[in-house]
Amino acid sequence: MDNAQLLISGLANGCVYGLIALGFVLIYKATEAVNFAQGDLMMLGAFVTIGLTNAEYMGLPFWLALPISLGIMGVLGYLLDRLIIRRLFGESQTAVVILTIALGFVIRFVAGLIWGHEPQTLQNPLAGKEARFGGLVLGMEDVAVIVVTVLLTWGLYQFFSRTKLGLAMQGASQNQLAAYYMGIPVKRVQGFIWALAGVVAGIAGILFAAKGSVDPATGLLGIKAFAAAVIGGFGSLPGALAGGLIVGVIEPFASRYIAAGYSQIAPYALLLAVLIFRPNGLFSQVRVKKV
Amino acid sequence: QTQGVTDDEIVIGSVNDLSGIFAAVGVPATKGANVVFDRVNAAGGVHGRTIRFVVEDNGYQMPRAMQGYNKLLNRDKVFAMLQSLGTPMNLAGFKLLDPKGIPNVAPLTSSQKMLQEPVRNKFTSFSTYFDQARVGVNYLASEFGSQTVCTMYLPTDFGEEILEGSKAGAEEAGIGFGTETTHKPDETDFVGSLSKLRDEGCDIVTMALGVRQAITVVGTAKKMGLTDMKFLGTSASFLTVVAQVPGGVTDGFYAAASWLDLWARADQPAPAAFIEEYKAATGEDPVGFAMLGYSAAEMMVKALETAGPDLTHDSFIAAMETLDYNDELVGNHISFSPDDHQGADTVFVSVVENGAWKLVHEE
Amino acid sequence: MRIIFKTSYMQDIRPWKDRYQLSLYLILLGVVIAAPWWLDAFYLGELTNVLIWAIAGLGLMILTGHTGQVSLGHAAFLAFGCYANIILIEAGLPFLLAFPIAGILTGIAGVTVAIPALRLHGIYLAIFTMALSILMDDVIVLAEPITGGVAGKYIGGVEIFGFMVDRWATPVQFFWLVLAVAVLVTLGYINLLRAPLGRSFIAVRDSEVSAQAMGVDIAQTKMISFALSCAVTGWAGALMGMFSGAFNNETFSVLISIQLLMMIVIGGLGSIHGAFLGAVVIGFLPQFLSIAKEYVGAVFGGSTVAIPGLEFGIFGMILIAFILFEPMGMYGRWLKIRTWFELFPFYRKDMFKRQKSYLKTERLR
Amino acid sequence: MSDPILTIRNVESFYGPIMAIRGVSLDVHPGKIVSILGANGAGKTTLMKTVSGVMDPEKGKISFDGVEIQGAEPHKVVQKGVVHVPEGREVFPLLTVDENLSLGAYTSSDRGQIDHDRELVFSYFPILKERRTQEAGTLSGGQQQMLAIGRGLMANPKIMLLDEPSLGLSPLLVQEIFGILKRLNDEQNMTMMLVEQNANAALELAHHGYVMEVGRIVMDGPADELMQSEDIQNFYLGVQEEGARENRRWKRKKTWR
Amino acid sequence: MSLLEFKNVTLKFGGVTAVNDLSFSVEDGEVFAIVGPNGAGKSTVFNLISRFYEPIEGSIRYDGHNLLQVKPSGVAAFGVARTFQNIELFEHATVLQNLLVGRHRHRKTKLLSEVLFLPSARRQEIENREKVEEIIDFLDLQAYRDKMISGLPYGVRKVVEVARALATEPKLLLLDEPASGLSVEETTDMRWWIDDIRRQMGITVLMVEHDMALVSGVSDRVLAMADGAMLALGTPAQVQSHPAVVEAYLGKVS
Ligand SMILES: Nc1ncnc2c1ncn2[C@@H]1O[C@H](COP(=O)(O)OP(=O)(O)OP(=O)(O)O)[C@@H](O)[C@H]1O
Ligand SMILES: Nc1ncnc2c1ncn2[C@@H]1O[C@H](COP(=O)(O)OP(=O)(O)OP(=O)(O)O)[C@@H](O)[C@H]1O
Ligand SMILES: [Mg+2]
Ligand SMILES: [Mg+2]
Repeated sequence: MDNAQLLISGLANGCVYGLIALGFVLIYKATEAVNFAQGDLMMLGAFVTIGLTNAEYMGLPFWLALPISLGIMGVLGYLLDRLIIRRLFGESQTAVVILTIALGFVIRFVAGLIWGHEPQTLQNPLAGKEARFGGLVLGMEDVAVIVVTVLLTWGLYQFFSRTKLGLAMQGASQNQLAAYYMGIPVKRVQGFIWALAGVVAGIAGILFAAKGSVDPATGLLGIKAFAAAVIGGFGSLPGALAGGLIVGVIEPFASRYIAAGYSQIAPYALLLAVLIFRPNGLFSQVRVKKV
Repeated sequence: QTQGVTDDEIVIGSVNDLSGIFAAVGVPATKGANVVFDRVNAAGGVHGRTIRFVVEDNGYQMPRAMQGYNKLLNRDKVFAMLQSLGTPMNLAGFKLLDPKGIPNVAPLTSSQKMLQEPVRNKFTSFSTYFDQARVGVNYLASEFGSQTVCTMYLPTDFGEEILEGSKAGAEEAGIGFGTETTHKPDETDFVGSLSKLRDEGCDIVTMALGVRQAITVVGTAKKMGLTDMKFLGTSASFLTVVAQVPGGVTDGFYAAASWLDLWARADQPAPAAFIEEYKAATGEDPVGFAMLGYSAAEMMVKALETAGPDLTHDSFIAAMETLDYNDELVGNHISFSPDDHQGADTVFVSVVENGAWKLVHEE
Repeated sequence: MRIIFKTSYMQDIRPWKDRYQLSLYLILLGVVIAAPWWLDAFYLGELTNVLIWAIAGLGLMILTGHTGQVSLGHAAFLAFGCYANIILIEAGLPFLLAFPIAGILTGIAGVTVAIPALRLHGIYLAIFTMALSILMDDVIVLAEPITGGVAGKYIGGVEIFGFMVDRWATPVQFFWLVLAVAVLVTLGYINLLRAPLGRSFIAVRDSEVSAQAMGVDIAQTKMISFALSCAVTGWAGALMGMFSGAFNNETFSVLISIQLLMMIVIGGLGSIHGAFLGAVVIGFLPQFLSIAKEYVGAVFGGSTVAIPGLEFGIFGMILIAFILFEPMGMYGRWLKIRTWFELFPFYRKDMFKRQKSYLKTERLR
Repeated sequence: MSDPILTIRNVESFYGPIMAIRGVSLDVHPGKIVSILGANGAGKTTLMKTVSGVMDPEKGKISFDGVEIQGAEPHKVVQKGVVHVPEGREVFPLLTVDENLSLGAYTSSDRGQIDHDRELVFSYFPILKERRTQEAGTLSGGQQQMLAIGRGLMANPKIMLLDEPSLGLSPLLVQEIFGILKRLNDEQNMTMMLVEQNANAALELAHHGYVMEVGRIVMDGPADELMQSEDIQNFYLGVQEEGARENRRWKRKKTWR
Repeated sequence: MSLLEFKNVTLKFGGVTAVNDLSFSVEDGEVFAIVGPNGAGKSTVFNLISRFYEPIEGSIRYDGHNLLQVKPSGVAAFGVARTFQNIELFEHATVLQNLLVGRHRHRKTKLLSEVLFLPSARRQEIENREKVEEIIDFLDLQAYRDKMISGLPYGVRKVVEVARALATEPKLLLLDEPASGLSVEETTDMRWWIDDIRRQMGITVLMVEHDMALVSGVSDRVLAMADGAMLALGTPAQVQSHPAVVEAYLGKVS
């Protein structure tokens, strides 16, 4: 019973990591760039929604604010690509990594400027509601997180493996030059994926803010989600979810059963262990080059 | 001439966190202090000298903090430090302040170490985390007949002090200390720790976590039905927003701090005046830490006034040591003396009720 | 326009191209050595800080810039070096012994880390090292008996040949100490790059397959690279510890690891100059902004902080601008400027226009 | 003769400070095959890249079908019907053979046509059909080359730019490739611009030939005329002092240098 | 004793049998060519020798040693050097640096003497440089000495690869399609180079090549492969006229 409760809340929490990790993987899968600002985008998504729906700000009804804020995040993601990232087209990935880290600084600063630095909670219709399964309790937000994450992962997976555009994105990430030779508008495709990543960050942010609270430093959670994505095998959508779940589940069990002082190390120790035994993550996306 | 003092200017420095994980503390505190200094300067300053308050952002990083000190000491040549944030950063700062005898006033940390030797140039305004935890535990034990104290903490200087305070509190109350759990600042799920604490039979849980984490812990405990577990935070969790979390999530959460909540007393004269002044100056509503910054700046101004026109480190320290007044805004009594450099010793225990902090105990 | 005629192999083997270039560097060195006479205490402190960061940057550059192994965890090795140094000094070793040993121990620690990480590449290695950096904080707490745990440690001045070297009491001596370390490390680095080992680093970076075919042992090369990189970083950490005088588990956070990487990328991966140029940006830019703010404040009235955190926001924007302006790092830009002068007046207006460039997957190993 | 479908006028392209093609002008007429010969580093690949838009020329004009395309985004050029089979294969290494072919037909949405083309490619290169689910990066060099050509065919282009299509293919396949190209030209009237080191086969196939040296066109003419030129024979067709070891170091000067 | 000996070597990738029960041997001092249709497993043979792949069966011996016990980087130490079909140079280094990496197996200095650049390191560098210059002269690469690889045309890269392999002073040189992408003129050069490599330097050459003129011009023996197995083995003339080879590989020569 006890363990079942640990497991289920670990899963719910892991889904949040998985959601952020999805954002990482999306961009990586389509452009092979690592967006270190994904966590900060999530934070921003949460604040945008708070700004739209919370009573002390605009006070729009939640279900109206939801699509608007996802729209804003999508546009924002697109603009980030259009105005900044695209200028680095064809440049080394390290440059993009550093760029997005710096971008994270700026996003954090802007969020602090607009919404202040204190933690805020998203006023939402699910708040305080609970779902009980036998003796297990799960907040409605948790249920929402799980459902949304699974659906989103499934949908994105289908998108990448089934649609022409998804295939084109994978191609574009593997060889930009060849993608152009095939007539794929590589830059436009990248703009689209950044917009999509913005929306996914928005979804993650909304669910995260509903589950707890956000402040501008929340984006640092991105580091852990990044670890989750890597555990899963960077570039694999199901891997991102699996990695998120693993990290999410290990946490409650570690704090329950491992001595203080050591328990908080568990997710990172697990990460090290996974990488030592599977150097390319669980769902490896790396191949040996044929010469 | 003492450094940082000219005929028409006094330079006060601060190494604060304006962009890092403690920006939620540093930013409003800085704004609050600025309100005071701007007002005083507009009125002609102190003994004809305007106050220049130079704040360096450390982003809660040690190298940046060291750069901040280098700038303040060697370039701006500050007269005194006010409201510096971060225990390790302050400690490193002492290495430079002490030889020059530069006063470090009201640092934004309640660590016991803020009054380490040599004490002469150090002044804190509040009771320590240690005392806060100790008094809080003691109070909860006597109030509810709780039996076992446990602590959830970040393994940092701040966390360990609260752990020690909780243990001391348990001892004073004659009850047992159960167990402890450690965390990371980016941890968001506490179900595991809480089930561990439940199984250990903890009925008082002291917390040395981030603000966001504290809110989550209390909320999670509610969901898990751990109603007889009392949660106690310290000044680090004593924020108005914590009380205002929608849905009454934090109802019943205790905090032992060295001051009273601002918004719970918004109708009293001193807080009301402050809120009004702050709003007029900055255009926004103040938060608790803005109040602290404001009152620390007031204290600084008082000491500067008392020190007289002939301002040196000695005259300033002597002036500080004579301060003795009721700080109506914060709600405590400040008094220093040559062998007491801790301004207020009171610990207030408050609890969240209906979205606001309510004072339940004072010691 | 200067044309160099090559007449002997040594001209390529020597680190400098010709006497002219050598004399430029010597003048630069001379000017820096004399810094205490033309800089005030504040700027001398900043210069010392920049040099310490540059040493750390050199350390990371060996691994990331020249061996292609991205590390987001070098703050852990800064910490290791810092603690090793102080612990040895506390154990009674003279600084001149403790300091080198601290670096060597850090190098050994680096190899220990490298062994499990040998099969990791790219972001996988980056996240592996980042996890180490995050864990270092806890390790320091857990190893309380030797590290002092959260209470941290303090270090005062050290004595070298009877001279007191202390960041605050004798900043000039401390500056020279840091400068000496920086110069020695740089010279060693230059030597390495013109020797077989340095080339094998580059070989591993560019193509592991053909490096192997040329007889380069990948595992061993990576291990040596880790060792050298961590040793140098350890020295930087020791100096950083002495610079701040007090440190604990929170001092060398993962944010510092990230900044180190930013530093060498912005400076220019794969060049010694890059480490120094990057150190100037990461080390001094925040301070510059803070000073600039005062002047701006003076112009618009009011000396107080108008927008808290603004410096940091602007810092981020400037970093973005740097990367957009020159994705290959500042050293790349510097090379272009130099070429411009060398070709003068034969340059073309858009000689440095970026041609379209395209990336290929890094998922093939 | 009809108007040229592709005209290149005075094009100059640079890699940073290095000028790789120096004022090249050239015409390709519809339904014709133009072959470009040239030594290593002559700039043939650069010229192809400049036409397909992956490089921007600094000067000059390129027009295709009456529209200027110099400096256009490469995907726009493809949409106009210019397909480039690049030097060095450039397959999508982690995608399967089938997926690679699908992407070849990215610009078309006619399913029936795509399926038909796919079968056509498989009939040319049966090994690709056998390996349709193998990741392209693990194919042998020659197999990747087949894939690259097949992928180009999938786009149903108006003009094909072929950069050394026979690179790394077995003699048998080289013959087949040239047979296929000839058939495409005969049956579908497809226009081609062909860069080949196998000058014999290339001139055999082409209608018109150009010779490039250090970034310039130094000679051009109808293919059969070029074949007769002594210089061409010496330097590109290998008709020379067979096995004369001593002559090796003594190279005949190219008359156009 | 043969220099290199393959005995019943088999290698499979999933369902594909890349090398199928293959046996052959290369004698000291000869030029041995492997031909065969695309995907026959020629490059795979090279990769087996380089120890990039582990055969599932069979033995590979080199100069009396069991090659299967050597790690990939150890192969070069035996004096085996190779080029790659798809060109694997160190892109962000100059031609000179690339060739100097080839000298790596002759490194005698230790870490410390290199960091301090002691006279021993200096001497070694000068010596390396001399050897490399000889090769640069031999292959006419003077013009490219200080050029970055990333800016070189395809044909020059091919030559640089050969140069880098030669810089290791090998006993056995593996060339994977050395003439592909070279013009007729350059192919002729390559032909003479291979000849000189064998005659003047005394290096045994194992070569994969599709250009039959080159193959018949330089090689002593030719192995024809198809589907990973041996099709024919003999002198160039014998192999070229072997019906199975004509059928699967050469086509009806016009
Ligand atoms: N990325 C690059 N950077 C700098 N210079 C380059 C680059 N690519 C090619 N060059 C230069 O441009 C010139 C033309 O190269 P190009 O590749 O077009 O030749 P090519 O005729 O296709 O040769 P090959 O027959 O070897 O393929 C060469 O001199 C080469 O040195
Ligand atoms: N890593 C791999 N995974 C799966 N199949 C592979 C792999 N490597 C090679 N193959 C297959 O093994 C066979 C032999 O490949 P190899 O590269 O040796 O051919 P080759 O004879 O060199 O051909 P080419 O002349 O085209 O270069 C090919 O059918 C290829 O598809
Ligand atoms: Mg070419
Ligand atoms: Mg091959």
